[in-house]
Amino acid sequence: MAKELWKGNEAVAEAAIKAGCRFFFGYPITPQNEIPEYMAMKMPQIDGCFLQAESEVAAINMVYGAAGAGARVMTSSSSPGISLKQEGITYIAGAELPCVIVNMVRGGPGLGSIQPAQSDYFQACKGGGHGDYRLIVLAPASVQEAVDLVQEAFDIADQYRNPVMILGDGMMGQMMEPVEFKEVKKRSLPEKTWATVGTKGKRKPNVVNSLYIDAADCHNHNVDLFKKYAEIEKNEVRVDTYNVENAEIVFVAYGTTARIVKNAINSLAKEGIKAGLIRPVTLWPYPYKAIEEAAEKASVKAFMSVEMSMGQMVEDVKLGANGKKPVYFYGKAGGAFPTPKGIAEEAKKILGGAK
Amino acid sequence: MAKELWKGNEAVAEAAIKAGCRFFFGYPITPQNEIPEYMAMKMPQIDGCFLQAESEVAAINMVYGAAGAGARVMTSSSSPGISLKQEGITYIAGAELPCVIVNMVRGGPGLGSIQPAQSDYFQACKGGGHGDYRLIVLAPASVQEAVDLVQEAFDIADQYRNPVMILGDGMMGQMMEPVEFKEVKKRSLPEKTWATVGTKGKRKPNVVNSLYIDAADCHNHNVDLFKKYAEIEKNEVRVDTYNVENAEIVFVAYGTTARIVKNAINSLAKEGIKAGLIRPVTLWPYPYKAIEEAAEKASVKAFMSVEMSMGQMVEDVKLGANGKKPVYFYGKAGGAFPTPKGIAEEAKKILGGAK
Amino acid sequence: MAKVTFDENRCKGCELCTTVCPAKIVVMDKDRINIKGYHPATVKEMDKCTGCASCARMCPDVVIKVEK
Amino acid sequence: MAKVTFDENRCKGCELCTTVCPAKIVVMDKDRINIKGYHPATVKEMDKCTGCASCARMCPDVVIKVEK
Amino acid sequence: MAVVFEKTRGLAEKPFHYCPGCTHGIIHRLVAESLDELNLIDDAIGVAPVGCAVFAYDYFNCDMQEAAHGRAPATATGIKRVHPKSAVFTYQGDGDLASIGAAEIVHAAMRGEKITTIFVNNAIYGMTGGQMAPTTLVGQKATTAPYGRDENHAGMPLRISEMLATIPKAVFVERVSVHDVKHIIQAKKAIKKAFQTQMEGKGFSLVEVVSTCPTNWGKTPIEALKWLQENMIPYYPLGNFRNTEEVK
Amino acid sequence: MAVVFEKTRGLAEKPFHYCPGCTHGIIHRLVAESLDELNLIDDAIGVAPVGCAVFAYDYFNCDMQEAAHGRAPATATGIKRVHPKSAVFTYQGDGDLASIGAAEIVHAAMRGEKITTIFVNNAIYGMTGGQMAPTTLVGQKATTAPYGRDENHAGMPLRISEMLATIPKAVFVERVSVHDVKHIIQAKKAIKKAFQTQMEGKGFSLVEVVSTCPTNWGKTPIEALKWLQENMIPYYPLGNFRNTEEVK
Amino acid sequence: MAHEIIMAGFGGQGVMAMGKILVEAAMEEGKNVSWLPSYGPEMRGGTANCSVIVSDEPIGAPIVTEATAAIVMNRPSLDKYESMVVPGGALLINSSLIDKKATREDIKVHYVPANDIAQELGTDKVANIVMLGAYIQASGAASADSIMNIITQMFAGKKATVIPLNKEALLRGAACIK
Amino acid sequence: MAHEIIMAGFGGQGVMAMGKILVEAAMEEGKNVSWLPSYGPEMRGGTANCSVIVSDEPIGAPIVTEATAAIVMNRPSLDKYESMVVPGGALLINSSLIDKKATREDIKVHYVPANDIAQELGTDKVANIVMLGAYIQASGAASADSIMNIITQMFAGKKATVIPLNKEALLRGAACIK
Ligand SMILES: Cc1ncc(C[n+]2csc(CCOP(=O)(O)OP(=O)(O)O)c2C)c(N)n1
Ligand SMILES: Cc1ncc(C[n+]2csc(CCOP(=O)(O)OP(=O)(O)O)c2C)c(N)n1
Ligand code: SF4
Ligand code: SF4
Ligand code: SF4
Ligand code: SF4
Ligand code: SF4
Ligand code: SF4
Ligand SMILES: [Mg+2]
Ligand SMILES: [Mg+2]
Repeated sequence: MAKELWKGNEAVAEAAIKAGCRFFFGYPITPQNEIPEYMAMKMPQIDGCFLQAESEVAAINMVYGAAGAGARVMTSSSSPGISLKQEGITYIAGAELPCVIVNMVRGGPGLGSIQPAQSDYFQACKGGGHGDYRLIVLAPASVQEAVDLVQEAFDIADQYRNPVMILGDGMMGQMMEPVEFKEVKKRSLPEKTWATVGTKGKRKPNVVNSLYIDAADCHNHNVDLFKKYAEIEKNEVRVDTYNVENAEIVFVAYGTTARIVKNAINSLAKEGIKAGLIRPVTLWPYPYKAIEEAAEKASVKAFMSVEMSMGQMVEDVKLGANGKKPVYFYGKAGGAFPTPKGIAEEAKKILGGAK
Repeated sequence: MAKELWKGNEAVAEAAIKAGCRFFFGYPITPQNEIPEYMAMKMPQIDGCFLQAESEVAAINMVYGAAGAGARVMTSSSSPGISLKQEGITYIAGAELPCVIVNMVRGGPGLGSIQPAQSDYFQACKGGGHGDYRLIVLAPASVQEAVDLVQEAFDIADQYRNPVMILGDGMMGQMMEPVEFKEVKKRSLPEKTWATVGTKGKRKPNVVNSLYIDAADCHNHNVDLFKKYAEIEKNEVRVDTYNVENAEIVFVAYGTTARIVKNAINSLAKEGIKAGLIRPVTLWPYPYKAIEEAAEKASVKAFMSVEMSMGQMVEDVKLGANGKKPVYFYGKAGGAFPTPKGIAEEAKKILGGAK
Repeated sequence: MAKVTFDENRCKGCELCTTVCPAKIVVMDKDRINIKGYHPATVKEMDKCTGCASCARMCPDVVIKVEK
Repeated sequence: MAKVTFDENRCKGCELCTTVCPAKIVVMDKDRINIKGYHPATVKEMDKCTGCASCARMCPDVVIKVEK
Repeated sequence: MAVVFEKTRGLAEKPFHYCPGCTHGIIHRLVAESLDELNLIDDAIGVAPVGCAVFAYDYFNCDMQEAAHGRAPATATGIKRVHPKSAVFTYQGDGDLASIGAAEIVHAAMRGEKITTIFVNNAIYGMTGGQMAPTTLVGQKATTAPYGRDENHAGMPLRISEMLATIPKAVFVERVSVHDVKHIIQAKKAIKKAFQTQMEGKGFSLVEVVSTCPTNWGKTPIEALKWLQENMIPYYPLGNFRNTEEVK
Repeated sequence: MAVVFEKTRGLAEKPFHYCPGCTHGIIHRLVAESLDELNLIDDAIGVAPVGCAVFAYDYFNCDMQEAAHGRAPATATGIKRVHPKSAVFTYQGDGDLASIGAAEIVHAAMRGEKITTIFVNNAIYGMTGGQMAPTTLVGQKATTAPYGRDENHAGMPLRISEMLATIPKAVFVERVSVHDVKHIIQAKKAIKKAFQTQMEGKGFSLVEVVSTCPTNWGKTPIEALKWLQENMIPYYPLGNFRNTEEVK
Repeated sequence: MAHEIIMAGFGGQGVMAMGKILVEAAMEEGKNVSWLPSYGPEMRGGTANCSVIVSDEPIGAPIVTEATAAIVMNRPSLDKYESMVVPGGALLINSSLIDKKATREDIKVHYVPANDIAQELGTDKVANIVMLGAYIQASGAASADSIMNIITQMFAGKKATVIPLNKEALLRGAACIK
Repeated sequence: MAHEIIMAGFGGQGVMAMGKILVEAAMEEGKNVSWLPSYGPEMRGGTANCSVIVSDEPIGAPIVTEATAAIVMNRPSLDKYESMVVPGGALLINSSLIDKKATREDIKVHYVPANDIAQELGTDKVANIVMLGAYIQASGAASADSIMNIITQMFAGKKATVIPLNKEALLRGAACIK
């Protein structure tokens, strides 16, 4: 298939449909409106269902219902809307339902701005909702990667019966890039014998539920969840690196910011400064190991987490580096973004200071 | 004033009233119902206002309105209800409004259990809502401390124009202990010249808002917020220690769990094992320094974060220890709790392994 | 002739069934306590039962079966 | 005699005022462009103005002041 | 001897956890009997609320989902859109439906979502220990209205059936009671009718059942039924508010 | 020469950001004039929504709060309980009030919250670029209803005034339009009446203003007013649904 | 010395009140105390319990996992809590309602016919006070005087007539401990 | 070689379409491309812009902060973006609507009377194509043929009649670059 130009949001929607998603429940919010709009256009043509929910709260609970009923289902929103979904998300995680949730992050806090940001990292990766649970969080850096990851996300969700979040940002949603819809390798997936599809009088009722009224039961449920999470941590970590070999400074950045960092790396290279990039593709499970290995490299003097935020992922970088090398932060928030120049200058400052 | 027996929830409510809180908006949820119920009983007698909101979402937005209007205002809930408040909380943080939010945590995820837990640590401390913002999080370990901290919380909130969360758990809410309502030292507080009280035709309109449509403005707003947060980190860290001097193993635990840990320490002492406790009283700002200092002590072989969760605060302990000493985790989730015996055994295993 | 049977251990002693029996034959058995700790409902003069099933329809705990 | 004045730079050229003037004297000034890039509304034959303020009441952008 | 009455196979074996005399049990039975008699139970998917009926997922002999507090109509919407031929129902209390879930029920009705809602109005939050509900009567005491509901402070009770009846696609709306055998029989008729309306694909259907909470009303079960009759029914008149015959 | 009409001091100097011909501007003016004429502006506290009117906090010459999407009635409740003597109002669009904020408006009405809500019904989400609102007419196109709203899929539009009028403490509810000068004058009367009702402490008051969105309707401002008259008003009949005279 | 007590029974048997009276009394004696109830829907008809601690030292965990004493008012509570008592600890069994015997031999077991005694005194309602009397006699966690002070405060005013009844119950309970 | 272009103007001047046509054409030529619009309420009547990148290398940030060229269709855009052009870069000014001159001397400035030319051709609507013609002539970011291929695809079918008009616009724009 030839490459076509796709807008990020629309490409994400099309990728979901290609992955067999036939149910979408959402609520408008900038900068992700093209996702529901594309779904509204396409779903009726393919016997799927697009429904505009009355709110993000309703949307995520529709997702809960549809996922529990055995469907491939998706919702999308942006930061304030994702905050409203937190209760629903922890229910979905607690009931172990598969679904895909897209967050095209915008500047916060509060109503904030509508420009691209990465300030929902903590919320996505550490738990915006209550209780011990994990989302699998995928962070594409190009429209092509978004398309690939969205398609796989549905399989990952089904394989582990766990919600998967695609963490993009306004830039990812709004930009156009060439895309090729490749045939994605399908995973072999278990049947959804747990889904509520009607007993047909042939089996005991299925129950979709996250309530464990007895504390010991609830503890055991948590232990089971964490066995599953350990499995995911073992199997699903993804990370991309760029010029880390012999780098003096290793940037850590994800999503669109990683692209800006590449520009900075190239311009530093011109000045003879060796800089590399570790780009986590999965934000949870986090590629701590890649950071740790880099920290152990003699050439590496420091890490710098670059984010469109006031500094969130930097904590995971520190956890990965575990004191072996200093970890710095550089970022802009509220819809502003770091420039290659700003990044390069900061890096030089650090390396100067480190000398 | 003599000591009286108070149930945690009621003591928290009474402490708020003593601190001048006259507005409470809440919604029932176990295990914190005695807070709204106490407010419902008392507020009408003192010309205050208790209102049962239609939901936690409405409650937190009523808090937003009342805080913006210049009042001392509080809300309380437990885990699922707090998840629903996330959008409102980030709005309050973004608009820099003072208020107090109580979370008597119960087991999660989802509907979970209704028994005590500490699995909302990430949500409270890292940001359950979207965007870069911080709650000041206070974690009392006794009903007396809850009373003292709640009273001070209102001053802290007003001083920094920031929401303050009291992070308790079902045990804290339900237990009775002797309490003395002491005269709390009042801070000298700035006047609320920003509040919406009507212009009276005498000044330009005040606006309470978290929208900064221009990305650069929004970035600057974030920078300002983080200047304030740095100030809070400098001034407000609180931590309690117990037997850390010469300890071989240092437990880190907060809230009611810290009390269980003390039992474990005492029983380890009987066996000749020196164990200590670092008990963060402020979870944000976190007492990283106390951890760091302990990590630098020669006697200390390891840390163990003990939580009623699957392991959340342990990440902050690691950030504090920064690779200087190994950090272990021990916990129970979903409403179950670690026992002194379990803790002691785990500690011995670690120290055995460390030998 | 009609017969009512009580799934006694489901009974919670709420007494609602006693209020609706046209024959007024459903009573609480104050001498006995079921597994849940309640005095269960019972019928003393079964021969007066018309099999109207009012008791069964009123019972919130599906304790009663009626045959005729 | 009545007078209408336009706070011209607030005008967005929506033309709503032109539809409600009983004297039909409010028109768009196609020859001029205001700071916002719109052709502003104006009154050509002011002497026909009755000062009814319909134009002002219809204007969504509070452009028009009416005196009499 | 023939069986005149026995436990419907629409109900599971598990005994209810409800307090003695709580009418939740009666309403459960009516729903289960209706589903069974309409031959829908094997295809039914129910949604339990958060409230005393939270364990409803253990009581109905069909597939069930436990929804977040108030969101059962949204959850049911997700289910119904996936399985348009199944009988999908929500079972919700007045705190769940009329308070936190007010938006979800209004919008399920607006969409004409082809689901059936059983709305148990007991004028109180039972599960959490007797707090005020939107349906708590003026003057009625509750733990969060210890001096009785004050209409100047907390307003007057919401009449959900009347409100939803203004929505075009809420095609069947009826209020019933279960305070005596006659009303129980009527209630069942309404519930059956609601399910039929759903299966005919006509739109949203709701049956409001005026119910008791002896525990939190501080009454015996028998007193509670009397109180219901004397206090609830005057404010919450029984009857049909919408039915498909009316709908063009 | 005397001034017959000029910008009210209830409005700030800042020009509106609304699209050309958008009737939000007219409605702003009516609210501001009403507050000024009733001598309430210096004591008023307004709540802006999330929607095209989000910047309303810059336009009214009184203290303002910017609420979360749909939550203006809750925010206003917080404010009013703190300042019971102030004139507190919310200004909300149909996405804000009728969709995400449905629970909050129903409950503010139920409580008889002494606030005034100006509800701008333009049958669309303006701010976010023309998505379907609960008030979008059947057949009307929107970016999330590209084939026109299908009543079998998305239901029929909510009539908020009719729905809220079933609530006892919603003591003033009126639907008005601003499509011509006569209706603009009537609309202002209703808005003033609503504020008076609030200040008399009688309960909750709401004025629904049928409004245009030329941009997202894809029409000129003049066409939009015509479309409003021909399509919106038949489904959303103008008139008073509740007023204090009716309330005992 | 720390008393860590589990008190358990059906809802309605007054186990919560029994615990509260004990901690009030012990607090007045200058002891450190805490009281923690079970909560949640299992209380609905099911078993209720509270953890009570009376100690000379500051109290660690308010939740009792290794009890110096368990007071069980009904059969399910016996089944649940017998194992929680530390060796050498005490188990007080309401023998009026529990026909089963304790199985452990490493603890002190007291059989108190609390409901029988209470009925003798005229009302089931004071069975908890009978049990409390037995417990303080067995443990010394608080004096009968302190308990009576609290009960007297509780019923001051209109209900003062029930004070002697409670005193009698307390003493009768104490008398069960040999 | 990387072309990093800012295109800006009033909403309605077709700057978004101009960018899209360019990236479509460049993509067909095998280049790496990206297009990123501004979005949000400031578009309402205000200024719209897009960042366009055409490059032989894989593209880093899709957002242009140091432009090799800025195409400004109205006055506010000139004020905003002149400074963003790198030394040696190009600034294309729609001189029909902008009477101001550029102030920088370290860049190449082209004045293109895009609206005047478009009006000569019969419609303001093709002012953007005029400008695009000028830009590709000045930069070589794509060939006129590739652009015309895209435009031809865009208007295939009923609207095919406007293709020659667009071609003319493209050429007239190119002719402005000396
Ligand atoms: C988000 C959230 N808020 C609050 C609760 C606590 N809660 C559980 S049940 C309930 C009220 C139930 O009342 P109702 O719906 O009337 O049902 P009933 O128990 O009376 O049958 C509440 C508030 C919760 N579980 N989740
Ligand atoms: C929680 C949340 N969800 C969604 C949005 C995005 N949003 C902004 S305005 C709006 C709709 C506004 O429509 P309406 O209320 O009808 O106002 P109008 O613009 O038509 O005046 C939406 C969905 C948001 N800001 N916050
Ligand atoms: S079936 Fe009728 S007559 Fe027989 S016991 Fe029941 S209520 Fe009485
Ligand atoms: S109605 Fe049922 S539960 Fe109640 S007493 Fe009769 S049989 Fe027992
Ligand atoms: S005041 Fe009346 S007559 Fe005068 S211009 Fe305006 S509309 Fe026309
Ligand atoms: S109505 Fe107002 S904004 Fe519109 S054209 Fe007339 S003066 Fe200008
Ligand atoms: S608390 Fe009330 S509603 Fe709940 S089971 Fe008991 S009686 Fe029924
Ligand atoms: S988008 Fe619509 S509602 Fe918003 S300002 Fe423009 S015309 Fe008005
Ligand atoms: Mg209820
Ligand atoms: Mg609208």
